Amino acid sequence: MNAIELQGIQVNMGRKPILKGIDLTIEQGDFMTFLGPSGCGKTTLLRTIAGLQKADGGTIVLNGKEVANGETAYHMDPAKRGLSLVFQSYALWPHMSVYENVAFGLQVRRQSKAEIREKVTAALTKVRIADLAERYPGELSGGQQQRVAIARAIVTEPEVLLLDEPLSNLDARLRVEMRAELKRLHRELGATIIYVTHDQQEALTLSTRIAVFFEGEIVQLDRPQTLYQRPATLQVADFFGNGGMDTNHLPAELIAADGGRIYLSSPVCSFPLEGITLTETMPVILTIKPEHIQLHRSYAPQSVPCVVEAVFPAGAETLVKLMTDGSELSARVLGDAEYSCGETVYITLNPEHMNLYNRDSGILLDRVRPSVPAREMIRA
Amino acid sequence: MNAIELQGIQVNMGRKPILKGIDLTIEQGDFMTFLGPSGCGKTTLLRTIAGLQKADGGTIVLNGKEVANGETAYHMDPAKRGLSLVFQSYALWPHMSVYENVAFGLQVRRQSKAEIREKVTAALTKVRIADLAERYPGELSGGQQQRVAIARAIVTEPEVLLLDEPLSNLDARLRVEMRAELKRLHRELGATIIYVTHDQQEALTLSTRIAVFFEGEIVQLDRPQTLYQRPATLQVADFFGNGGMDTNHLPAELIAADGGRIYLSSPVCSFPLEGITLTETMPVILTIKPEHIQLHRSYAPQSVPCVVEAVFPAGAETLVKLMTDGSELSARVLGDAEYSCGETVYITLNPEHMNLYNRDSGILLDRVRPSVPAREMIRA
Amino acid sequence: GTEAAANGQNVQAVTTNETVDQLYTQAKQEGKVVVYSTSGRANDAAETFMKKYPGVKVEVSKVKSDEMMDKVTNEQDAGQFNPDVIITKEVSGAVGKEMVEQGRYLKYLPDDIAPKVDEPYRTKAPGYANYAEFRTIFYNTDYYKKTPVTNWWDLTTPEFKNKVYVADPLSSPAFMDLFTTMVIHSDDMAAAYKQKFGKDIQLNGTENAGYEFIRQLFANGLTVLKGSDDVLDAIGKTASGAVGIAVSGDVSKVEENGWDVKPIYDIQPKTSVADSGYLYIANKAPHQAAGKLFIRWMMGEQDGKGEGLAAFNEVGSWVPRSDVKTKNPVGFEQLNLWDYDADTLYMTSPKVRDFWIQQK
Amino acid sequence: MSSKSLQPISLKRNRSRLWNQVTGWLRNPVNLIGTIGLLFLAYTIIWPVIEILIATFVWKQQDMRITAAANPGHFTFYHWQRVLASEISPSLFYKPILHASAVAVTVSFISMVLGCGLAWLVTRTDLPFKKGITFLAVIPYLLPSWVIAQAWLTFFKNEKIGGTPGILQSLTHMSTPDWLAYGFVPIVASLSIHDSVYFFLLVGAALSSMNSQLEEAASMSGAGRARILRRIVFPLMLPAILSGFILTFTRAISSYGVPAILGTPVDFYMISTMLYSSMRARLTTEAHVLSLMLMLISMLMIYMNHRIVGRQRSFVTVTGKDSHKTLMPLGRLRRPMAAVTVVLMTLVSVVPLLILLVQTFMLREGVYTADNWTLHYWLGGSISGINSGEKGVLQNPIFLLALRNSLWIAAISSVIAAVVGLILGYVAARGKQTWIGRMVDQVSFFPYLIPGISLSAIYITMFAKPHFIVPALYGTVWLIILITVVKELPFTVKAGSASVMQIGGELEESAQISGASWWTRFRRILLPLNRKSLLSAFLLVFIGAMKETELIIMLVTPRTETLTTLTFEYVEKGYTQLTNVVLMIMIAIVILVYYLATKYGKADLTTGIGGQ
Ligand SMILES: Nc1ncnc2c1ncn2[C@@H]1O[C@H](COP(=O)(O)OP(=O)(O)OP(=O)(O)O)[C@@H](O)[C@H]1O
Ligand SMILES: Nc1ncnc2c1ncn2[C@@H]1O[C@H](COP(=O)(O)OP(=O)(O)OP(=O)(O)O)[C@@H](O)[C@H]1O
Ligand SMILES: [Mg+2]
Ligand SMILES: [Mg+2]
Repeated sequence: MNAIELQGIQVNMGRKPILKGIDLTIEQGDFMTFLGPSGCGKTTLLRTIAGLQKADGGTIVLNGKEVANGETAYHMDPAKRGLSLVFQSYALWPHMSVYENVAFGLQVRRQSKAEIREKVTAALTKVRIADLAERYPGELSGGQQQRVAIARAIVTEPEVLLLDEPLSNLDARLRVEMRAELKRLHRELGATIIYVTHDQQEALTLSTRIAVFFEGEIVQLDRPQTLYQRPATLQVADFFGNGGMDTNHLPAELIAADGGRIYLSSPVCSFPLEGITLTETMPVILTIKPEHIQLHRSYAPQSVPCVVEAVFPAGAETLVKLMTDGSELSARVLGDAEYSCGETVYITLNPEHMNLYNRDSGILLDRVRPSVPAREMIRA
Repeated sequence: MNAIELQGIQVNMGRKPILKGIDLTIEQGDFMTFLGPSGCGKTTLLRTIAGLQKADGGTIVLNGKEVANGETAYHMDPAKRGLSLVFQSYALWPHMSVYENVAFGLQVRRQSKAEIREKVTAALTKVRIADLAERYPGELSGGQQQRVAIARAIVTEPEVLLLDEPLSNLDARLRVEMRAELKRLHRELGATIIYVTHDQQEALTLSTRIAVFFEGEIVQLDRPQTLYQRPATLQVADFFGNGGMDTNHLPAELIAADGGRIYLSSPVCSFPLEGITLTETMPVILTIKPEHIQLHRSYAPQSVPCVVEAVFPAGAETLVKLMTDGSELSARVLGDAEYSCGETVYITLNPEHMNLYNRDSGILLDRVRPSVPAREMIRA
Repeated sequence: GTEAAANGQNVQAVTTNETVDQLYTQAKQEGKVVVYSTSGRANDAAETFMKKYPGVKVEVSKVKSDEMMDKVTNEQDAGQFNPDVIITKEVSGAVGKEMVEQGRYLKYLPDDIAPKVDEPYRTKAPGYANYAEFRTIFYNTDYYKKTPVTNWWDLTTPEFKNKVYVADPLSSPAFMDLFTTMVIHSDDMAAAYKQKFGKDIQLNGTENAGYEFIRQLFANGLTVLKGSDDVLDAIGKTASGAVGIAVSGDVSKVEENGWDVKPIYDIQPKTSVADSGYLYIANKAPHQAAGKLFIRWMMGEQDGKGEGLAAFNEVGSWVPRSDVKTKNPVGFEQLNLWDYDADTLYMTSPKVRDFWIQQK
Repeated sequence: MSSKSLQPISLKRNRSRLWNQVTGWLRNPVNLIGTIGLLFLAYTIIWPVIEILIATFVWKQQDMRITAAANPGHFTFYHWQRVLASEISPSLFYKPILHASAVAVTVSFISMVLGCGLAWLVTRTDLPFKKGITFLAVIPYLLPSWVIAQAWLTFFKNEKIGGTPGILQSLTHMSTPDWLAYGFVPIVASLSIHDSVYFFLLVGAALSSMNSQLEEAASMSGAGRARILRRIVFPLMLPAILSGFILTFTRAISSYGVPAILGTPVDFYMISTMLYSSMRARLTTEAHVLSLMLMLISMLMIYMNHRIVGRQRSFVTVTGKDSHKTLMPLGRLRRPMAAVTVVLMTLVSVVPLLILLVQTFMLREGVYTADNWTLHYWLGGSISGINSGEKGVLQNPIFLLALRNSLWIAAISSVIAAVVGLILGYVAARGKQTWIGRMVDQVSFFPYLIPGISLSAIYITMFAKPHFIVPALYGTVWLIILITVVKELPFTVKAGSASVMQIGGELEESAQISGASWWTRFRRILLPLNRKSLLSAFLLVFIGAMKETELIIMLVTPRTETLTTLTFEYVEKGYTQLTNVVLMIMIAIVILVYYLATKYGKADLTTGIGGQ
């Protein structure tokens, strides 16, 4: 059954359209992540699903039941939708202790004192703040407050859990632990989770599906691997560089050769393609991730020589900026790379990891693949 | 000249010691990052430097002038210290528009209307929200609010800039842009920056120095590379796994052989060491980062066979869990790794990237190095 | 403190022999006269005064009599001498005791007018009063063709059960004064009781006939209302068998307010006790001559024909001058009133008030 | 521990430590302003209270009247014993205080429900006609409370007090029961109608700036509307609600006009009746003991308030992360609710007002004939036979003077009282853990309970001559302004502190970091954030100052005559229409001020802090 079904959700604020027709189906047990630039409407959509924001258009169906309908202005009370939400700004109740904050939802459900105590303690332990139960939110650090917000949301073991950047203020270690906790919750309770994050790593490791937003619209909805490997538009590809490190863009062309064969022609490679027919040359953008560029110290078969422009060591890995034929490329290598500026290195690129986009529309040429027999790279 | 000098800073809150004697010297133009688990006192130290929190002990010297002294209970007004601070909780004024929020500090400094307009617009443009100037904080998304907070802090071009997790709610792309902006500010204005972050990537790429905190104490203060390569304690090493992925820990022993030579003995390698003298066997922990374990499909010289336990693809890289001789190891490889569970692979480890810690105290055996002639690895 | 005591020792006398012309000449130099008044009538007199004596401005402040005592006492103790003329009612003898005896308010009775003034205001009373009113019983003229009450004790009979209204003496000392006077003159009350019921009065645990009267009044269902107006509203708006104790001065408002009421001017043993509107010169009055001139004006000047008197010579109030014709059906002398015994009232009224409070 | 050679150094250090501690302490605005504030309060409030207190232990000349034992000038417990432990104390003190307490508690509860409920509807829901309702809510406070009591009588009066029967009785031909016409019930009703505006404005200001995510979070936890109100909104509004409670409680317990009209016919006496009576009977000391007892009761209330507010850690609802203000949808109830509210409020506020207004155009009250309509009471000259020839109000020579004085006094004192109240409220709120904050809070509350007459009598002595640096203010409007400010401090300080408690400390801190001095912070951050509470304070003080008589009647001199002293005169003489004309003029002024204040002060209760 579909846990959540959104159809044509439109939300305006102050006359400005914020969500411009969102269609989205989230299945029971999905771990759906919303990803998108700051201000694109992720929080707004979450709030709309929760019922805190009225939809001006479209319908929301929760577990087969319509809970909001923009056309008939029907709007079910958020309290009755049975969701949990971690607010981006936490929204802890300043007048209640941590314990009371977390216990509130259980008290509303009229559970027994003993049961509440047990559950609250368990939730607080999960977020590693069991010893702060008697403190007030004002006496906690930012990260501790955020954990209270998480505990408050998970303590009721909700079927649908909405999380708005719940780990943004936690240290790396805690983040990993919390992720594991969320995964466990997801698995053990079969909870449906909608997750908003800016951490792509998080999105990729946690989600079953990811929705990428731009300016109030879903641009791509896919499994994490697919999304990562084949971003639907250039915009998504750009946005979705790991840790913000840009995907390499190279201007290229699709050339229709005699016999209907199509060739890709770019500064760094050229090979035959299939899955497309063309009559004239088509300008495209070729993208490849820095980690898919392999560096060799000496000439390797089908490699292209480059000059090292700059080296950025970054702990576990190193980013190497290269220049070839007037195009700039970034390559990522694990560990400390011992390259020096001005040095010449040789790169090889795997056509499997390349994506081609229409240069005008920026849309992925989805079915275009290197021809099977011609998998080896050909120097332009 | 030292921009900021902290000596024995102690802060208690509600009778609990929060900072337990912080000594820290931050030089003019430093980009100092505070790193540490949530709740360890980073914000408190920042607030103490800014003067919002009174130090119960210790002294603070700003640009050669004592601004706080716990012993003589001297405390200079924060308004007079000339610092800027980005609050972890933003602390935007809800009754002022974005423009007014950012302009406030300039107005206090009695700058001319035209000048203010120019500077505010520039600052807003830097954080990419120039078009939201007339909005009120309540009408902004979380990330947009955070950017207002950043703009407000940088608009006055302060000499000392304190930033408390300023990018936590920004998407990866913006984060990169903002980092570049901060770097520029740091470089062009020669500003001294203290930066609190949970993003180790950020800490490593931005900082000139990093202070690692645990429970109100500085445990290590070092350049990023050093910190990354040689964490001073096991605790730091654990905390400082990239993206929270744990460093491998292996129980090992230092064995005193005949002739005073010392050997490391571990499940995966063993080699002679120098820089230490021993009379009896010393239990140690050997650490090595996942990215420093190299995987080979077939036996390579001095490699150790392992069984693949699990594979976690994570976008740009893949984490491979391995088992050898009863010890579990994680290895990180770039790109999609095509390993399957149960497969046997061979690993090699570079002794240069290993660290040895006293098993009892957890302290780095700092001067212990592999003997120069015996750089090659020896199978245990 | 001490200054007040000093004032008390040697009460200053005010010269009383100046002529109008002398006073006016001086008054014009003084320029104005400041009046503290409990009554709005001062304003009316002021208007005519300023027409008659141009160059002398009258400034009137309206204050309740008890507040006026505090105000003047505090002012004078602080060395501020603001008012020239004081127009005040008695507050259970306190004005006499605390103000006149202490020399804060000074008696002024011009020599040329004095002979025409009725007693007690000529010599016995602490000061001259320009008019006198009193509390008496009013009845509804639609309901009763003749006066239903002739004896105060009538009010305690079953005929008037739940049919007597009074303005709250707790908030209006002048009403309390009437009852205090009954206590003081308990012999009169006892006699009236005998006259009415033909037997000696039986005191049910009360001290004397005066207290007994109050007790029985309550026992008979006395209804206390806020003010005198409310009492007349209660009995006068519609035909009603109820009677009410109200101020005689309210007679002047009867027509305007559409009340069908009439006061009773002869009740046994005595109708009431006078409530006088005194005129004093304030101690160290900064515009003394103007003050005197204004008092003279309110007195009606030497011949009693001065326009300043008009405001005071109304139905329901009596001007105690033999040469002034009253607008009331009965003259002041014919009114059967108890003497206002300031000293005794002053000492007794708290006790009566206590008794009254305990009746609830 | 310290060796001898170290002593001089440590001594020096100790001295500088002490010095730094003192200067550091003073540099904290809470302490500095608190100290200045306390000095001000000490002179204007504590001193008078101490004088009153001392006076209760000394025999006075007048006491000879009550007991022969009196020994003027000497120490005695007699007055306390008389009030608290004599045969008269049940009637003089215990019964009235019981009545008064019962009335006060009930009034506070009812006002709380009415005021808070209305405030919530107007600020947190999508109720239509909010602005109109907000305006209507203020009107009952414009009318003097005795007018409401009178209106009550007009409606519910029965034959007990004679006169024309009440409207209800005329319509139903059934005798209205006494309990409905007089005593406890009508007193409570009148006072509640009149005073619930305190709750409305205080809580409304607090609610309108509350971050709605706090409610939303509770809603997400599955809590229904009632529970959200009870568990989230109510506790967070506690400072405002308790302030409202204390204010209405003390106002009710010390109210005089309403119980005098509605209580006396059934012998329902309240402590204020006794107090007033003691005053009038010149038993001043007795009155002082009574008012000190009232002060004691209120101090207990404030102490309890501290226990509640002090224990709870935080009431911060305005934080540095603001969120969009969302309104609770009333759903199907939306229109019916608005209709009911508007109708009810029109009944209690507009109808009495209109009746008064119509009366001013009627030559004789209650006569509805064409020739009875007149502008005489507004513009007419002297006609003998109508109000003894009293001229219309606008013709009264002192009208213009009185109007000017009134406006001047009300405007200046309300601005000063509101700002001083906010500043002292800031001290009370931010220093709620320190003695200085608590002192300011407690002391600033006394003026409500010092009988206006006693306070003004003492002020004459204090300000008749220059004292220290205080000039001789007596005889100028400045003394009237001062006393009005002081008398209204309890309200403005409470409003200020309740409001400041809501504001997160980091908002001030971030301004401090920006280099702003305390004054700049106050002006640019606190003042605008507290704008609504400030404007409420301003408005209520303005109205209060326009209505005030008791307090200033003794302080006015002919040159400082005000509109109220004019009314006072008319009331004394029973000139109903003229009284109403002045009342209408005052109300018109207040309405104009209200309009200007909400329009230009941007203090519309129905909107949030920033943006919409
Ligand atoms: N009023 C208080 N009373 C007691 N302890 C407090 C109080 N305020 C803060 N603390 C504690 O002080 C410690 C340090 O807080 P601080 O805000 O400096 O942490 P932080 O390092 O910034 O953490 P985070 O990364 O989560 O923001 C926390 O453990 C917190 O619980
Ligand atoms: N009251 C309002 N009036 C106009 N625009 C608004 C209002 N509230 C929010 N917005 C805009 O709506 C957009 C979406 O906001 P939302 O909070 O959903 O963003 P988000 O995707 O959660 O961003 P972030 O990652 O920064 O939290 C933002 O651009 C914001 O500026
Ligand atoms: Mg968001
Ligand atoms: Mg922090």
